[in-house]
Amino acid sequence: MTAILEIDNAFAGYGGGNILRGLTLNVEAGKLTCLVGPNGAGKSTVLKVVSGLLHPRKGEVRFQGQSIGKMSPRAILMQGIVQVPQDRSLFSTMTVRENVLLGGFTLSHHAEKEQRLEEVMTRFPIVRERAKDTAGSLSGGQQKLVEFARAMMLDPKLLLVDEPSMGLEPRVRRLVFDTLQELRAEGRTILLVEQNARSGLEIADVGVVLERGQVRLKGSGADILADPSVGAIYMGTSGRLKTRVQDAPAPTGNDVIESAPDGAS
Amino acid sequence: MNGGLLLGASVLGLLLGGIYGLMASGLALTFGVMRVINVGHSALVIAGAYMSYELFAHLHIDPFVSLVITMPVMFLIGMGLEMAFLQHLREDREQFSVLVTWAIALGVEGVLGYFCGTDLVQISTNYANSSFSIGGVQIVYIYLYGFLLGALLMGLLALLLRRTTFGWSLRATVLNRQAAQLIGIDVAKVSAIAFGIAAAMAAAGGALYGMLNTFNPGSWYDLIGDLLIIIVLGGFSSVRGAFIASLVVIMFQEILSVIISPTWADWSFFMLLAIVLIVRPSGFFGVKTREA
Amino acid sequence: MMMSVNPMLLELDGVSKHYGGVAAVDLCSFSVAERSITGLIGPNGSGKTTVFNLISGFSKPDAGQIRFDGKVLNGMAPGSIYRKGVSRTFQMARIFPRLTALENLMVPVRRKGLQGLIWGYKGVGEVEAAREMLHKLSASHVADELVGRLSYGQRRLVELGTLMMSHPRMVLLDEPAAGVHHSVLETLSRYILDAQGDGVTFVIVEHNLNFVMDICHHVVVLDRGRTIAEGAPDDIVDDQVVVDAYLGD
Amino acid sequence: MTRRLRIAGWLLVLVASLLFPLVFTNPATLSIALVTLMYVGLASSWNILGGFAGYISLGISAFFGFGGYAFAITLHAFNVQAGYTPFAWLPLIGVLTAVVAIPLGWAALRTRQAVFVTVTIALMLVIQLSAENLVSITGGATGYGFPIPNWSAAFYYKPFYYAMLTVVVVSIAVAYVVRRSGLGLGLLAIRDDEDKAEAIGVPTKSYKLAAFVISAGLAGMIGAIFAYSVLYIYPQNAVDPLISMGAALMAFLGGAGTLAGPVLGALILAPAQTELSYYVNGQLYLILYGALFLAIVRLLPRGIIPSIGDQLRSRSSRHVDLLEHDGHHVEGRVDADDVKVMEGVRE
Amino acid sequence: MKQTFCIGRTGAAALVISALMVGLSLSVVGGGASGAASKSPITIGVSISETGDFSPDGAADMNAYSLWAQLVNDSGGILGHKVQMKFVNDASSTSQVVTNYTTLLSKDHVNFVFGPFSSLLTIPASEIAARYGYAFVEPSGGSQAVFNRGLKNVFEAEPQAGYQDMLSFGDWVLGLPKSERPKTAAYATEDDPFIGPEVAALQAKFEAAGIKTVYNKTYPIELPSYAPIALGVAQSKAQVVVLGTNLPDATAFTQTFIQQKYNPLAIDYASGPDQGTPWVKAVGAKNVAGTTVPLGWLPTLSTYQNKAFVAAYVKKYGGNAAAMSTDAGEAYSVGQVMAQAITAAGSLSNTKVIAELHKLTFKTVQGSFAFNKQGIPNGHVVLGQWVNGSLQIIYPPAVATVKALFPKPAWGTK
Repeated sequence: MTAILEIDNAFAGYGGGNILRGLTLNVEAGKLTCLVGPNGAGKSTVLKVVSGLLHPRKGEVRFQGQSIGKMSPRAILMQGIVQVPQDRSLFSTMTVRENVLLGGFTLSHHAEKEQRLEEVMTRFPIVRERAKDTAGSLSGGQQKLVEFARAMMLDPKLLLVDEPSMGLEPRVRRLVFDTLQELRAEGRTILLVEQNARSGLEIADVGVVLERGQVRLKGSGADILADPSVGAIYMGTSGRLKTRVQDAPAPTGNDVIESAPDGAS
Repeated sequence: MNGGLLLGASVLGLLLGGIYGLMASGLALTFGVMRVINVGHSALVIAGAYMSYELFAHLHIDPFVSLVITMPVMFLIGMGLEMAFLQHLREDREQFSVLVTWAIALGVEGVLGYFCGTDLVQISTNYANSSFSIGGVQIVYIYLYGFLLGALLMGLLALLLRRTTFGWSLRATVLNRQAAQLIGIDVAKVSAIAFGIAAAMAAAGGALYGMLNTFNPGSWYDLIGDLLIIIVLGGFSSVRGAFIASLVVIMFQEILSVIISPTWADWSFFMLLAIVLIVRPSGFFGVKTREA
Repeated sequence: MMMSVNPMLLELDGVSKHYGGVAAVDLCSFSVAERSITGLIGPNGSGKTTVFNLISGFSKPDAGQIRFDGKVLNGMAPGSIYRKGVSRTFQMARIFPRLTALENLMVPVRRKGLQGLIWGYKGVGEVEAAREMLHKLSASHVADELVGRLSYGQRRLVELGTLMMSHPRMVLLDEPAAGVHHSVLETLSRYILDAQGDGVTFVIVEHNLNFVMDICHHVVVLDRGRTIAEGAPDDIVDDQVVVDAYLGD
Repeated sequence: MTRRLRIAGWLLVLVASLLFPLVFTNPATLSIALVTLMYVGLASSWNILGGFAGYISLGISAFFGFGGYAFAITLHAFNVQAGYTPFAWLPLIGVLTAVVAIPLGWAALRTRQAVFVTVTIALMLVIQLSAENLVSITGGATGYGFPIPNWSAAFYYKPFYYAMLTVVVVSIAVAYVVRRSGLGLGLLAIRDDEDKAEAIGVPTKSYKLAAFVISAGLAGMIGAIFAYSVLYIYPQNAVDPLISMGAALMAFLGGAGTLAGPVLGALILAPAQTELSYYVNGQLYLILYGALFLAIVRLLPRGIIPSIGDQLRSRSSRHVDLLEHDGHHVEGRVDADDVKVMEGVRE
Repeated sequence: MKQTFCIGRTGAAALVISALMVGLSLSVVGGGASGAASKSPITIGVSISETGDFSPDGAADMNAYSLWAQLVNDSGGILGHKVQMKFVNDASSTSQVVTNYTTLLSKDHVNFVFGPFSSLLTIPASEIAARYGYAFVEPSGGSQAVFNRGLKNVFEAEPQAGYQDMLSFGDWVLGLPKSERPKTAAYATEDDPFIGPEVAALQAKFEAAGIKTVYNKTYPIELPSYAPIALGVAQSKAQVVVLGTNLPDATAFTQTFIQQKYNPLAIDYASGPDQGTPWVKAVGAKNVAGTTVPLGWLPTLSTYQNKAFVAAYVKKYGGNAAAMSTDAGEAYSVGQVMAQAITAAGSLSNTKVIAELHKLTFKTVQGSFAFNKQGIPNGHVVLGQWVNGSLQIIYPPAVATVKALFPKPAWGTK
């Protein structure tokens, strides 16, 4: 098991409070790790900490053994970590081609850019088809695909994907998850944050459930999906459902990290 | 009213409008990229005018030729000013930027006064008064050259923005600062360069201003009001809007000047502004901007 | 403690809202009884906040009708809807950060005439009312603190207090429990129940189902902008359709 | 600072200003004091809109100038004799300026932030242009004279000083009343979050207009006294952009949005500006003044009073406890800039 | 003329030049230098607009004033006192000019004050001087508003009150043989406190003599372009053009006329052609011929001490005589008037000096004149015209140095 990314006892947040409260998490190379958890659990914050938009107050973030906790977003990008953000992040009045080429902004050689663009266009035909259209004229799902394409310009060693299904219709959502699955099949390392737990966990090698800034459960995607307590955590009814959860079989054989009792009721 | 006079005034207004557009476009650019209201922009115009003047007076370099010197120099000065005084602004950026750029303008005025004196000067080339006639309208070369230079530089700016990687990163920064950061664009550097470009445009505008007007270091006060109103009319952060607005406003003014009176023409900026404020606060030509 | 006998205060009738081809709210219909606490739940992106925006006038519906107390709200400005007695909170507690908690609470107090304008706002019972409100919210100790310096949970309390100062008939709470510490949550539930007892109607968008189960009389479940289930809290939580909607398809 | 200490401080300043002309009798000192008071008043009235509501105006000298012209023209029209009687007309000038400010404010306040700043600059230019072009009323570029009071050189500034002091006290009192009133609370709410304020029933449009008009009326009276003291008004001295910038900068230096901030800022900066101009070569003066500007914005971005307030607050550990009390934040939605704003300027 | 001046440099420059000045000054005044050092110096305060709206003229005033002080000192001072100038900056601001003069008078206790450049600043400043009973001689605040205020201490050190300046052009034109006399005139005037009345007076004179007005516009000072008005003048095809201009708009009008190939018979400017080199540079040497302007002072005049003044000025500040601005001559005259008044009064008392100012006839580089009760000078302004590459006097005939060019040569022909 080779951890490409290690987050060790990280605390991070905004203003006075911490959202990540001693989070420890490893992401293994070549696998798709899916972070799920209720609103406010700290999923997106994990991505912000990794991509350098937010610096951890305490704890370590290491990528390929090197500490990146204090690096700028640009420096982290140069390390090979690329994020596909949650909000629509294409530059709407620029063309699709321009948007995708901008993904290779940090590449210094023109030829390299063109070559990457060629590869990306093969991988994402939509880019070639709509190259000259402005990004704003694309549908939500198409925009998401172009965002993926843009991220692939740098051939990332670690791809961070933040809630890709947000605001998309089910059919289109499917398309996005198919794409993620294909990327996973190509052997890419992906850290996915997803509110839609089933869709996310279905395609994940590793599933991680966050609650209140800590890892609550970790296991294979399928195991987590099958774990009845996830539903409870997710719906914020873990306290109420505790009796029922106890009847269910305990999570199997994975390194489950139990958080402190939350006493929510 | 004399038709020839009207036509003459319209042509003049169009040409002069191009020159004002050149000056106003830098102002719109800095606001778009940095959310900075650069009230010192006209001081940079005057600084550019002085550079051209000095090069012309002492080394006899034609002001159009000396642009290859003044524009890069002003570009560097602009970048330096941005990095020294504007980059650190965070809180209430738009409003604090007024104070900061005002202070910069005072400093520029002081430095110009110290080195160049406060006498009124003008860049008087030997072709300053030449003109030719088309259909009874005298076209003055210097206005025509000025307009062509304005159009050329605006074209180059458009090319820069559309065709170069830097231009893309600049537009990306205008459109979505955080997403730009996430793809590795150094938005601080982009801002500094954008300010530098605005300063270089100001230098070109200054050379033209200096050929058409007498000026001294305090002339920037006269200019900034007009430029600010132009960019409000143009939608504030739109470079194209600023250019179109200045064509329209200056033409309007010149025409009013001959058909009613110069005194009334002077009100035209404010009349247009009042109409815009009442009818369409987002500006005549701009798309609705977030800040309005 | 169902109160189905009460007349319907709020009615949504086939309301739709599209954003660039995506239907955020799609032919959504439900009703809220007067003096009830209704939970509006559903997975992320199911259109809950959009529904709030439509009711409170922050966005305009493309189709359908929203009625409050029998009157159509469609197309009214937020200020006018507010004056009809409909108040709302925001996901990101929107407070006035550079005012104290007490001052925040006094912002919406209606003042009549010139005297009401220039008279010190700290006079004539206003302060007492605001202090009492803070007391009810167990936030008396932060009365004179700048709200920008308070914790998130406390800000939410202040935000709610601010709304309640103008005696609304109906309050829309957008995720009041998200990211809020449990002690604050208890205060919040207690306060909402008290206020409901005094005749205020609540609609609550919330992910924390414990919170919803504890205080709501009626629960409406949205998925992809449609009402997929409706009923008593205990029925809803066991409904497989709801669980499926939550965990995704 | 306790309330009692604060009242004592204000009283001390008031008594000191009342006694000032009796102690420092030199007319040169008094003329500087007069200019200083003028800026104290301008900065305080600027603060009602700029500080409380967060609408930064750079056009206050529009109303300063309008007041001056209105005063000169009124005195002439009613054939008011020089001396003390003109001062009795000041309230009328204030009202007149305020009335004129209503339509101007209505149009200008349709915009926000950057555009508003720009529009106020335009407003200033419009008033100046009117003064130049409405020759039959204003005397055009030639300007307009005041009746000359028959006061000795040694005495001359005293009546103006006390008249100005009266208006300044009124300005600060008005600012105080506004700050404590429902109007003031509404304005502060507008500064923090205008849309939310609107949504919970604050009549934002009328409140902003009220602040604009009050601020203009006070500036008008101040301009009237100033113009009378120099006995002559013309477009450039009536509507001077440097006066607008000066008032705004002084308010920022002391702390915009606080009551004492603009007063303190003006007390420091106005005499400094006058002395600097007197003793320093003109070009160096400009450079120094600009540098001072930059230093203030850089070192004290929130002004003196709020910075002191921060110092005091950070000594008491109380608010830290508050923050730790419950550390949960909603995920990812608070961004760093919000927090900055939230911790922003306040008394 | 690109010097920025500060007080420190004045001293340094004075040292360098003073040796050269001794011989010259002895020839001008002769003797009286002994014992000068034993008396306390006469201090004279002036507020100068080093920046802002009035700054273009500030430098010339300051140069001329300090040169005057230097020349006076080299010749032994006034009544045996050395003269010491105190310059302070007002940045063109009224509040500052008021503070400055109040400080000069009540704190620095200067013996005398000189006026600032513009009448807009002159009026508030003169009020202060009046309050302190000081004489207030000023170089160029010639507006009626200055004299209408009933002050007894204000004197304009020019041969003729500013607002009558342009009448000499009228006298010249109307003095032409009837057959040559133009029939139509166009007027364009900036909305300026001084120039407006000048042009109005001239227009009245022309209309009374039957010269038809075919174009008449007043325009605001700050316009993006003066060209539309200039176009209007050109299209009117008036035979005579009267322009109430300063240098910037004078230049702009002339350029447009050249561009439009419009050649009137005569063209008179309120100001512009009198600015020396800047005028030539602005419109081009081949276009200046025939432009006329009223003149209070010229470097070439053979008036009292003018040669010495011009020589010393050029020596001290560089450039050449033709480049000197009229402002310099006007400011220098202020010093001459004051020196003569003080000498005649035999005292540093301002009351006595004011009495002398009302009585005496003064010899200045601008010629001789006396003041009436209001302080208005009674001399006459001459009419200047650019002829053969230099500015010459063409009217009145008694002092004319060259034959006038009429009609004006076409643009670019000389």
